[in-house]
Amino acid sequence: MEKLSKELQVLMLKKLIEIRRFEERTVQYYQRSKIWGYLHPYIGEEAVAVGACTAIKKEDYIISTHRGHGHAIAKGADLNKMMAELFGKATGYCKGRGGSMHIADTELGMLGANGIVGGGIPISVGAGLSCKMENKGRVILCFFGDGAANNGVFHESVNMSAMFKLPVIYICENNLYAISMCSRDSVAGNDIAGRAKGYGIPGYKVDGSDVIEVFETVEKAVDYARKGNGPSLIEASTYIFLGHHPNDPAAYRPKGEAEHEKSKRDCLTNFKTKLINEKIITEAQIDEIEKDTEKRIDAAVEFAESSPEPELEKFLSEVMS
Amino acid sequence: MEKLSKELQVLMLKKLIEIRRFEERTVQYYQRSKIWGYLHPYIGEEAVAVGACTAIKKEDYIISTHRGHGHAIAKGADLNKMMAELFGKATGYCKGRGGSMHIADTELGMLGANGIVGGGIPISVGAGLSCKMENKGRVILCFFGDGAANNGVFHESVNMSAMFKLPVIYICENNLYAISMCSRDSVAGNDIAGRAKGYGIPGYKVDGSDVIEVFETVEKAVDYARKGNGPSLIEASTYIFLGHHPNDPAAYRPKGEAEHEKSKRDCLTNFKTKLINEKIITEAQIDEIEKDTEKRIDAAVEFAESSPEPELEKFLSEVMS
Amino acid sequence: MRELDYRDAIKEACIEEMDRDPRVFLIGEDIGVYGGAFRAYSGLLDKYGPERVINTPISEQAILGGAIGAALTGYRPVAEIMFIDFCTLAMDQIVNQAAKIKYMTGDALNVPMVLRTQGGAGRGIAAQHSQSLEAWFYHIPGLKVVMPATSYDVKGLLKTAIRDNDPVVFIEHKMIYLNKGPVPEEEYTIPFGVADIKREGKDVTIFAYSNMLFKALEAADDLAKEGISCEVFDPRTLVPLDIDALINSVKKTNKLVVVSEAAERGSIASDIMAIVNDKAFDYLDGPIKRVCGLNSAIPYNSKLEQACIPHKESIIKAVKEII
Amino acid sequence: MRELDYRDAIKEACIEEMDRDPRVFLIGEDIGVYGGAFRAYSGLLDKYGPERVINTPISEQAILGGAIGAALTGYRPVAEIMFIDFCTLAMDQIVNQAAKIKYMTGDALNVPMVLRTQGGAGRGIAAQHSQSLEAWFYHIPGLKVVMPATSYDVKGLLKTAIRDNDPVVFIEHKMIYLNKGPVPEEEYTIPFGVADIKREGKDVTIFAYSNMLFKALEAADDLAKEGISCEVFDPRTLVPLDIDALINSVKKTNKLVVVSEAAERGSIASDIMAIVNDKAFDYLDGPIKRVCGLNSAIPYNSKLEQACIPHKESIIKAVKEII
Ligand SMILES: Cc1ncc(C[n+]2csc(CCOP(=O)(O)OP(=O)(O)O)c2C)c(N)n1
Ligand SMILES: Cc1ncc(C[n+]2csc(CCOP(=O)(O)OP(=O)(O)O)c2C)c(N)n1
Ligand SMILES: [Mg+2]
Ligand SMILES: [Mg+2]
Repeated sequence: MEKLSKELQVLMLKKLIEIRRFEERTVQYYQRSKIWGYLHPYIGEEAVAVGACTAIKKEDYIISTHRGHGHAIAKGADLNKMMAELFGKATGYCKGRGGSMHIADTELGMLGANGIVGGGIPISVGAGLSCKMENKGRVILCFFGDGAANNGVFHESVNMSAMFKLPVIYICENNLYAISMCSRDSVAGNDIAGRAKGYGIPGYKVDGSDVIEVFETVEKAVDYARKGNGPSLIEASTYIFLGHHPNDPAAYRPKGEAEHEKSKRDCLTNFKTKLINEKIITEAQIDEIEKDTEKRIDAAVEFAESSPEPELEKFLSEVMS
Repeated sequence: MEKLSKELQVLMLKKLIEIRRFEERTVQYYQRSKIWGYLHPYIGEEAVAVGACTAIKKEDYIISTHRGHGHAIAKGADLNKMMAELFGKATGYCKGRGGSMHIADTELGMLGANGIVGGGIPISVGAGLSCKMENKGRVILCFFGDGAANNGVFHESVNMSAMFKLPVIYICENNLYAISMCSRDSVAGNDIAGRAKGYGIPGYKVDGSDVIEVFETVEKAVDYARKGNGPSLIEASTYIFLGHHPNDPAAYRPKGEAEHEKSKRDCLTNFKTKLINEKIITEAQIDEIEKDTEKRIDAAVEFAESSPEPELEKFLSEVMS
Repeated sequence: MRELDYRDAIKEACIEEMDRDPRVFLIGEDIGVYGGAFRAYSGLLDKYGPERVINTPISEQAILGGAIGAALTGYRPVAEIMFIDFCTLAMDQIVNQAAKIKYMTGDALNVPMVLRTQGGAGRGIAAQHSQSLEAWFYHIPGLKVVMPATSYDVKGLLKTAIRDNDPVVFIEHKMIYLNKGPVPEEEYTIPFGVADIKREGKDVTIFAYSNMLFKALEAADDLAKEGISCEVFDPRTLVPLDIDALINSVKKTNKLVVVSEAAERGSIASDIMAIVNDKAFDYLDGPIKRVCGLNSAIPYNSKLEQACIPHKESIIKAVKEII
Repeated sequence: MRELDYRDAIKEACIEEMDRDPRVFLIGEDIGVYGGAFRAYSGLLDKYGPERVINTPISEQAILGGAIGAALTGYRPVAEIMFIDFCTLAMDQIVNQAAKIKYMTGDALNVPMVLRTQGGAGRGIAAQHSQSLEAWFYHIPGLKVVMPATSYDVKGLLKTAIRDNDPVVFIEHKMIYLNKGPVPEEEYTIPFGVADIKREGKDVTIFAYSNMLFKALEAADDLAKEGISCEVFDPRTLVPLDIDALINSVKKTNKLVVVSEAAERGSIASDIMAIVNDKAFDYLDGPIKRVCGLNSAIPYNSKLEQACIPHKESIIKAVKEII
């Protein structure tokens, strides 16, 4: 852990807080119908995005899922543009055309969220190809869920990138559910990381609520990829705190499971405690961060609220051309 | 090998001969343009179909591939109807509508060949579901190639059947090639059987040129499936003697490879020698079988030649209804 | 008559058919405890158990392959693909397998299965969750395509679909699951290929199906106030299509507006035009009008989204252009 | 002018574009030593090496995802799906990803890629290897659809496709790879959306593309002998479509026959009819005629197969019906 400076740890804490508070706010605005369509909160899983994205550079790529706000923010996305997109405004990342499931930013190497489960996985193969052809040591992190791991695209993509030794790091966020389907009932063998062996690539299982463990494992895989050794598959065990979407009461889960997980595996609470215990930060400093974060989210909401709706004429002239 | 009676071994020899001679003849008629479209000879791989189909009962199912004649014959298909189909005649298995890649026979539990690589794999899941629901101990053998193993359908199907413990026996015929693509260059990790572990199911690698080894392994997997334990994955190493199709000179293969393989791993020659050595059969008896087989294939050709073409009116009235 | 939600009418059809025929089963994602993404199956897992209400991993190809294989071996599966947009992941199984098995095996095999799915815009869920892709299935010989709009039709047609010996693509619409409509207590089925004139009229025929039927009815209401009498023609099944009834309607009104929510280019609206041109050109008092979706992916923002699909107003405009 | 095979014209286009732009690369099954199923790429592996001629496993989704991801990050892939029938395995990548990424990210991303594939009947390879599925792609906003018939067109249009900033579905035909045709030595490109009148005439316009162009030209030859003058209109690109040129041709001849090899129901022939009806109804001297494939899966037997697709004779018959 020597490499892991205090600064970096504080940075990670900031990101964890930023995502958590952003997501909480989006749920509020969803309930108030400012945001509509589908919204898939990342609450409880923040350590995966933050640990992983901290292990790569700005010029590296990521590709995301329907539950993608955390990945975008961890990679450095602009909160204003994100919130504006969720509010369907012209100033949003996608000019209000994409909403929650399609946020992308070339500047940040954020190659897009996706409404299709697993839809981004093969695209990461292509980004991997270009990283390899370009030969500048870039890598791509490919995020996907436990549900996506059962789709055919996962297999084709991991196999192809392994065959060509592409610098793709597959990060499976096993949050135990795919809507109502528990991963124990859908992943035969119940060992997604273990599937790596079948492709002759490294597989790792990490505690996805431990941002440091995620960081260190992803760093190892990134290093391996940059050296031209090819892909790795990381399974991060985590837990989805809310239902699949804000209005899902998650009645399909065993009673008490969510409470238990939340009390034991809250990545944010645990990391705060750790940093305080290790005297890397004080409670007061954390409060400061929290306040600052709230302020920035307030500003994002303000930006979103005050931004104009997309113009129909402009839309029509652009899409129909 | 106690279970393996002399009679059964002679029966397997007969089937090996039947397939080999049938396939040789189809290649001849393809070259003479009696058969057209696509033809994918099974020559050299006969032991897989014969070993596997000998391990199941008449009421069990099989599902096949574009290289499917061997599977059909091993399951007991009528040579007349097969040849007639290849000749495009009204008396063929598919009334001349399907040709080489679509032979099916419900009576025999032959659920169809397939022009789509991997297309039959998920269908075997459905047959597995029905075997399980019906609960009479039936199983299905699902044949596919090394090329198909890299397609997404393989993953979805194996995972789902493993999850539901369906009686599907996946038999991968690794004949080293998928058209020009060598399986060493396409299967990451180069261990298809090894992928079974990732799904928590048994995986076996067998010498696909050894009909007894195939038989015994499939028998084990069938037994396991009939008991309700779920699927197995068997990788049979074999070699495709001709090119991908009769006109493919297979210029993409290393020089001498085919000759070497043919001389060492001809399942038919080897099995003949074995049975003679073990005094299970005499050369004269083999000659007898060969002659009888030729006669039956002559008859099939005669049947095909003399059969009527499909009637256009009948076709139109049936398909357009 | 009692009224049922569209989704409850679906459930009732499934219950009746599952009770009638032990070979019928359901397969799809989140159809167990969750009861399906639109809750059409709620309670069915409890009622029939996990062998007949099969909740699957996110494996669209294996779901449909699962249905096809079971259909080939004597069962009658109803497979659900949660959004028609996700059919893109399994078109091989639908188009190269289910649709063709009977043709290419010369009737040796057949595939009695239903693919239930839903499409359409209106929920702010953007480009990958709002498509109307019926034209794809419509184009493939070997597939029947059913798109019921009302509770009555969805129940009667789903029962017919389950009893059909060939693959049926059964397409619902995400905006109408909670619509209520009369459904008799007594059992009934609705034959394929029989259109339903949802409103009689004499000045113009409006061909409309699925959610667009309701827009057409609204337009007809408004137009009636202006003295224009619209016949609203609901084909209910696109394949087989009740061509005779359509031609008869056109012979009566001599004018036709065809409405489809799908992107105009290559939509089935064009095909309906072509059919009527082929068969009733001489009865037409002017060009047929299409009212379709824009040739654009569906956007998230509600204002933009609504601009991409037909409405009462666009139908009224089209009618007035040819009246 | 020198003559080149259709397939060699494809190769020449690739060579010129790969030499011009290092970001261009090829990806697909059996495109290495084997040179592609129809040998359009023979020799290219030797010339450009395995990093620019990427031979893949049988993984259609990863091939297209591979192209999309590379396109998003600065490359210009030409991905090959061996048969259009196999696109069914990867429609999500084509339709929900490639076609929509630009729309749904509000232009944040774009996907400059070409999907090369081939379709059509005539080789006795039955239902799963003989389809004409262009109508599917035609229906999806965000995809350009190119279907060249001649060596000249295939070369010029492929170069344009590779330079295009958005996804292009480039559909060849399996029966014409060995057709020879004039191709200049000098470099040229052909813009999208510009039709080519392959034969001028005044009595009737025949709209035909891909392999059907040749059937239309044969029909026109025969009809000329009977004094009927046909204008043979080759759209070359279906999206964008050169509507102006088509309308002009119809204004001249006042009659239109639309030919498509695809199954008639829901084929693009219907859409062409609809467009001309919308824009030039008053110039038509009678109903437009469609000449299309039967609504059947393509059978193996040659006699049956040929009965499923249009021929010179069927085009002549249609022309005579409206002349
Ligand atoms: C191909 C496809 N099938 C089904 C869906 C519907 N769907 C949306 S999210 C989801 C669950 C995804 O589970 P997982 O991959 O574990 O991600 P999580 O939601 O847990 O983050 C499903 C089934 C979809 N969007 N795409
Ligand atoms: C989905 C799909 N992709 C590509 C093809 C073209 N194709 C036909 S056979 C074949 C090779 C198949 O290899 P394998 O599965 O190993 O079977 P083998 O031919 O060796 O028996 C290919 C690529 C196809 N038919 N279907
Ligand atoms: Mg999950
Ligand atoms: Mg092989």
